[in-house]
Amino acid sequence: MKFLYYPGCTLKNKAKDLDIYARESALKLGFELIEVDEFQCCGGVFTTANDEIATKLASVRALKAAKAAGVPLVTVCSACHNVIKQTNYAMKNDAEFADKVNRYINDGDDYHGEAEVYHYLEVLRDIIGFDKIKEKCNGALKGKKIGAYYGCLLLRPSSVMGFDDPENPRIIEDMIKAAGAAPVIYGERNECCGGYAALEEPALVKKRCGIIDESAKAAGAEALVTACPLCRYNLVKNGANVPVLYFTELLHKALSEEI
Amino acid sequence: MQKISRFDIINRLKDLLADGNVDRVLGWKKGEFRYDVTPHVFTSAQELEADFVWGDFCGANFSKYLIKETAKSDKKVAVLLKPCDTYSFNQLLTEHRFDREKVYAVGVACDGMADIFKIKKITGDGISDIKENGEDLDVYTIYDEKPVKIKKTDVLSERCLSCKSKKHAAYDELLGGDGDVLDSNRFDEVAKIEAMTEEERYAFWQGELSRCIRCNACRDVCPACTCEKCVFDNPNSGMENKSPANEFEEKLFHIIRAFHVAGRCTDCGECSRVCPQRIPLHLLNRKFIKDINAFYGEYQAGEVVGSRAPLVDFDKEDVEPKNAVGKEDK
Amino acid sequence: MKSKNELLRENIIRTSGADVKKCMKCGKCSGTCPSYDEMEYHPHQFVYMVETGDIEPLLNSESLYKCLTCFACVDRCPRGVQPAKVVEAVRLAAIRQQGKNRLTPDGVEKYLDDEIPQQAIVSAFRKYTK
Amino acid sequence: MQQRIGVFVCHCGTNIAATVDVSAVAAALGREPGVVFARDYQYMCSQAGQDMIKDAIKEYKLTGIVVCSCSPRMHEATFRKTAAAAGINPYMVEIANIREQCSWIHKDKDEGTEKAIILGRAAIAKVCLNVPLTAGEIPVTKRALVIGGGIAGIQTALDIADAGFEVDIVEKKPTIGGKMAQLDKTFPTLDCAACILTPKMVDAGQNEKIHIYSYSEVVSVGGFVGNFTVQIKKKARYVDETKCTGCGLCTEKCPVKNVPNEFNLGMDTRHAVYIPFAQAVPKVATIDPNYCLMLKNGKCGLCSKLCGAGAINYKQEDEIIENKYGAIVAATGYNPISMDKFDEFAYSQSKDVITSLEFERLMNAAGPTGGVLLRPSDNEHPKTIVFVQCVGSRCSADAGKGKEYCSKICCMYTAKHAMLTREKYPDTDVYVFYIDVRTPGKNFDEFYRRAAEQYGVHYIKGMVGKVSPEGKKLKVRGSDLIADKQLHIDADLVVLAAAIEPDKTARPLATMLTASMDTNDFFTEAHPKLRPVESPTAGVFLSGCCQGPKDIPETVAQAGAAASKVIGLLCHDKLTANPCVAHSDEWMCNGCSSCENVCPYHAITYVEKEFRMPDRTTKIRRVASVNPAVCQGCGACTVACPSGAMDLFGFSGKQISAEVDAICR
Amino acid sequence: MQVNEYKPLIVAFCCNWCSYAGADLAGNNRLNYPADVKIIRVPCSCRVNPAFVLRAYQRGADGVLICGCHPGDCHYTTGNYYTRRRMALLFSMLSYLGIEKERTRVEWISAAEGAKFAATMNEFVKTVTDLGKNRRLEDLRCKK
Repeated sequence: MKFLYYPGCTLKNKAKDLDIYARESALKLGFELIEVDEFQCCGGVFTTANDEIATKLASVRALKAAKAAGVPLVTVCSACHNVIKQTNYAMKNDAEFADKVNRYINDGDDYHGEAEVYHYLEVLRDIIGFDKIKEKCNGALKGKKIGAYYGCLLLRPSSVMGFDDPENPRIIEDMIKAAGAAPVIYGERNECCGGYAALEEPALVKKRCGIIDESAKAAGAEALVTACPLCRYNLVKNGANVPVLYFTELLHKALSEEI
Repeated sequence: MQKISRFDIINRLKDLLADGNVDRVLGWKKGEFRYDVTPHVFTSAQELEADFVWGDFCGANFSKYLIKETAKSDKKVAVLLKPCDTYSFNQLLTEHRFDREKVYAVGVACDGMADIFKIKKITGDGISDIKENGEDLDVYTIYDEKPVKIKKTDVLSERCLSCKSKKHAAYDELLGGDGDVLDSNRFDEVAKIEAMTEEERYAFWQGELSRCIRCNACRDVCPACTCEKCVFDNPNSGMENKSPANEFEEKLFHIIRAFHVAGRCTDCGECSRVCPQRIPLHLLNRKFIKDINAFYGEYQAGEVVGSRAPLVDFDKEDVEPKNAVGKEDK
Repeated sequence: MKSKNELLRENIIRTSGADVKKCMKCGKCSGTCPSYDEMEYHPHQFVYMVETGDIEPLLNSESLYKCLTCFACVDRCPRGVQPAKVVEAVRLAAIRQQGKNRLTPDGVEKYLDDEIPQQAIVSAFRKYTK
Repeated sequence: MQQRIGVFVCHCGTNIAATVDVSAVAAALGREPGVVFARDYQYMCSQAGQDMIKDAIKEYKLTGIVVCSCSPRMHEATFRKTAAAAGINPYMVEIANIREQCSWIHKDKDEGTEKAIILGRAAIAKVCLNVPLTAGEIPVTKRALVIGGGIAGIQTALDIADAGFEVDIVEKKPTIGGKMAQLDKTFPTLDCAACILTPKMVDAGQNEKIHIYSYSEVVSVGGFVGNFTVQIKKKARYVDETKCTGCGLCTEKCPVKNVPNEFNLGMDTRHAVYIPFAQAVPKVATIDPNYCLMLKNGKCGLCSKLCGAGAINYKQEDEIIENKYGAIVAATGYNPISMDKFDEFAYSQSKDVITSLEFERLMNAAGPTGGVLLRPSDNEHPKTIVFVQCVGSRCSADAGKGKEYCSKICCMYTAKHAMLTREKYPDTDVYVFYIDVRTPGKNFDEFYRRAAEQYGVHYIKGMVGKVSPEGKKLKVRGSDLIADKQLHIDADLVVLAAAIEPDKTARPLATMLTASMDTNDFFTEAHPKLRPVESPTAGVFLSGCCQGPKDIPETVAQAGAAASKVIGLLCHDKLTANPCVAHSDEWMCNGCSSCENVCPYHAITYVEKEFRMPDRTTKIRRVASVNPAVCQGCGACTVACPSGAMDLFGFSGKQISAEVDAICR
Repeated sequence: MQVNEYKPLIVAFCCNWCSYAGADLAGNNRLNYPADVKIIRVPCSCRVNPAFVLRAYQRGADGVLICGCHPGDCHYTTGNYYTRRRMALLFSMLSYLGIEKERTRVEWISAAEGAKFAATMNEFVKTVTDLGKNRRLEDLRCKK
């Protein structure tokens, strides 16, 4: 099974683990990720204003590549996923916006949201099936209490993302379970870490991360997993009490031959 | 050449009259010309011997005559029915238009009927006689002593070229055996028109319908048009009109007529056969039949007595008009 | 002729794609906002002040740069008002003005450390700079 | 005969006159052929207006009238009566709707005036072809059906029975009582719901005129006003109602004890054989086939052995009963909406987040905690309780969840809950987050103020944004709009005032009744102000929350109103039928059966009829014959008929064609 | 400058129980739609004979609407199901004859859908205005 893969800029650099383990785990689970040729950075955030065209072109180019290849586009980084999914939605549902974009790109092949966009976790859930992980799981994580940290980008806006119940998501917990560990549910798992405010407003971010960390710790989490490099950076930088891993790292641990 | 001979039919009809089963026979009578055949009620063997004809010009469908004929007497009437006629026969029974008990239906095998207009196109109008000669027709004209030899298959009428069935849907006895329901191409012409642009379709029908002279032949021959009083003759209907005074009226007449027989029309093709202006009226009826088949499932009027016509039936999941119309448009 | 403020207001409403008149003033957006305490004007006030055309104070407020675009208010709003999009439209109106970029390539360096992901930098530029 | 038409143009105050030049309309219509009198007047429906019509009819010997006014759905009946009083046939009246379909929707006065004239012309063209019609009579079955056995249905049935008519209640649950039986106290008087409801339940159960079909559903409705035929499915309860004494022995001894108890909203359990609650009517046990061991795998049979009355019958099957009714009352009630789409309040994540109806059960002496307020998770006393108002109510369609309407009862029951909590447990902190407190009712605002002033309930103007369970606490984050603060409260219990919606059975029932519904699946009333308890479908009446959210006093008032409408109907021996029915011209009919096939009421039959033909012979033909008492006048047959023999009084082919011509002139 | 603005003539047949009530509701809520729409009340959409539709065109209508209760909600239980079949076939035939298919339409509008009624009328008037005058099914004798 093949997918077009959009790693994004951070995964090529500071979040190499998120990328490497995603690719390795994919091979173990029997699917292949083919990187989009010469992809451009998605821009990290989706600018919601409907007169913003240029900031969305990189996403549209990746989407067009998927349309041309006739396979779904897969993302791993939460930010990339959010930007590409929202862009695709706008291309499909906002005719005026799509028209502007198509005229801007003007390569004779108009795009109207035909490609399918999957997050890596959605591929696991909807196409591969978590049972496959359970089958191949080595049991190394048995008894480990792991909290899923969703943040905001994967879930919201829920009407566009359609990822999971935005207020009570299960997908990462189900993956943790399939990987042989015990998921821990805590209240702040779907609240924002502070995101890009890390640059300018470190105090705000520190406060947010503290609240999240407290909430996870109180619920008994021994580690957190996330799909977002910025979430991980913010949590770690602000002195999280528990280790913060990428979900692909956890997956890789569960699937790895040597325990 | 028809499968069964005039001789065999007359013999059988004479027996029926002699047995007292029936006291009259609805059959084809020769007219001024060989090809000019008219319906007639025969009451004696002599009359049959003298005037009864059977051959390639016996296109007339007698089903409709049974309404008046059965009302005349309590005795049975024998009627000759080609396969396509039997569908009309059944449809009229479905609509309670005559008493089946008063009819003795004799099914006759049909090999297709010739179209005199097609022959005239080849020979000119001055035809003095036509003789059937195996698979050919020998056409004698006033222009020449020698007959023009025409292959019958070349002058088969349009409706016979796309014959839907050689199987009789109803009969008391069969002469010449039965055939099969055929896989006809009768909707091809309709599809061709559907494939035109809106403007082309408009121009096409404008050209056809504007020739209408409102002679009412199509209505009068139609076995589905059996109303006691036609809405077009009824001053209270709000639709009465009698002359082609305006092109709208031609359209109104033909749309409403087709709509009134929609779901009841058996596609016998009599309307086009009798039209003196050669308007392909059957293409209107066939459009309805094609749509009915596409929208509501295959339905052949007159196939079974008592079946429920599509327009007096429904399904909760029926297609919406906006999704039904013009699906075939490019 | 429309006043400059009225044009600004219309532009903000148009680019946000949000219908501020739908707001029933329940305050759920502000009840759920993670940056509430850092903000001078809160999400419900953004919606209300844009509705009433009281935009100048918003343009000059630090609150513009506290919104994390986490969409909690958008998802939870019972009226479908999308407050985050209103905030973003006001912010764009602010930073699209000449010389109003919040971040400059020269100025960003002081914020960086070895670990900070590129994502943070590009996101911040996209949010704070035109 | 040449018609003499009078035209009356109503100003409707300024409702019409503001955008339609009424005198110009009267003048233009006065010039139409056939019109001998035309006038405009301020209020045609007023006594003076009607007198003017009557005088004109007499003075000008009018044969028909056209009133240009509001919708015929509003005043057609009024003006028909007026015409009849002046001595002309009431069906010689036509209405041109120049208010709802003209003056109210067009702003330009020239445009409105022009359209009003055209609509008036169409009505004149039609009335010229009207014929006097005489309404027939149809017999009335003197029995009513009430669908739903909550307080609305019970009250309606009691009032109908009180007037001496037979009435049946169909209730889908094993007992009548509905939601009110689940309530603890009622606002604003704080009397106990059970204390005021159960005597009514007993009355209904014992009343000779009332028959209760409990554990039953309506499966089909045929016929029409005065003569409905209804099929009721009595679901198998596996207990013979006539034998069961309600002793309850089986319900104690049944070995299956872990069935979630619906009556307590799943907060405790019941047995597989059960009586929903102590005061159930009928007090008869019901076996739950999803849990009963005997019904599931043929093993057990304990209840049968124990039952002294021999009432248990495992072989019982669903039974279909067909009854005739003259009138039907829908009283199908409401339910709180599902909280699935509102999980920011963590309803699915914590047992301590409950709905207000669940809170009622927690406060109720017959509830799962015996009336002691305990948290569902650990049975401890909650010390801090947060009430959240408007959960799922007043949502915009854009939000993609919830209901657009106000559920009406939540403000008051929340004040009640808060007050009762503070009264019973003064050490409890109670917070109510509200958007608006809506208290339009007698003693309502006083009640709410008492909660705030005397009981010290903290009313916070704002909405809760998120509830997250953290350990034993529920972290509540919300806004206080007055203080301009974001509040963080560590609560022990969160109570959600869930929006209410019509019961799911209402929609299929409405289809069966051919009664209309609004987009929220509430039944529509015949007129929102003037006919609030009647459905537009004759003979169908509305009682309680199936028509819209309402509290108990309003429900009881509406139930009584519906009952009085039913009584008004049933006390007639005959009803005047709608004379606008189909009729067949026998001379033209072919007897083809097309009309018979499309008639939904089986009003068309065929007769063999002898005709004298012009040539003096006779002919027997099969022709259609319409039963005017059965025909409802839809007109399906008129189009199915190919010969045009079938036509409809009041909407004849000629009349409609004349309207088309007048409009397209 | 004088602009000769084309105003279409539209006949809307509305069933008494749903669509006519929906039109009344649109009026109650003061929802505007063009005055070009003229409503004829019929008891049920199934009362609408195809001949009425043709007659409207004959007399100069530019668009015809047939409005009824939503399928399944007919006051007479089944009337609109017959309407649906009849009009699907009639419209298909009109299109077959080259008459613009956008001119004729069936809409299901309930008594509660005043907003839908107004929106439908606005949209339909626009569609017909764009199509222009009905030329293909007119009767020149009925010309004004």
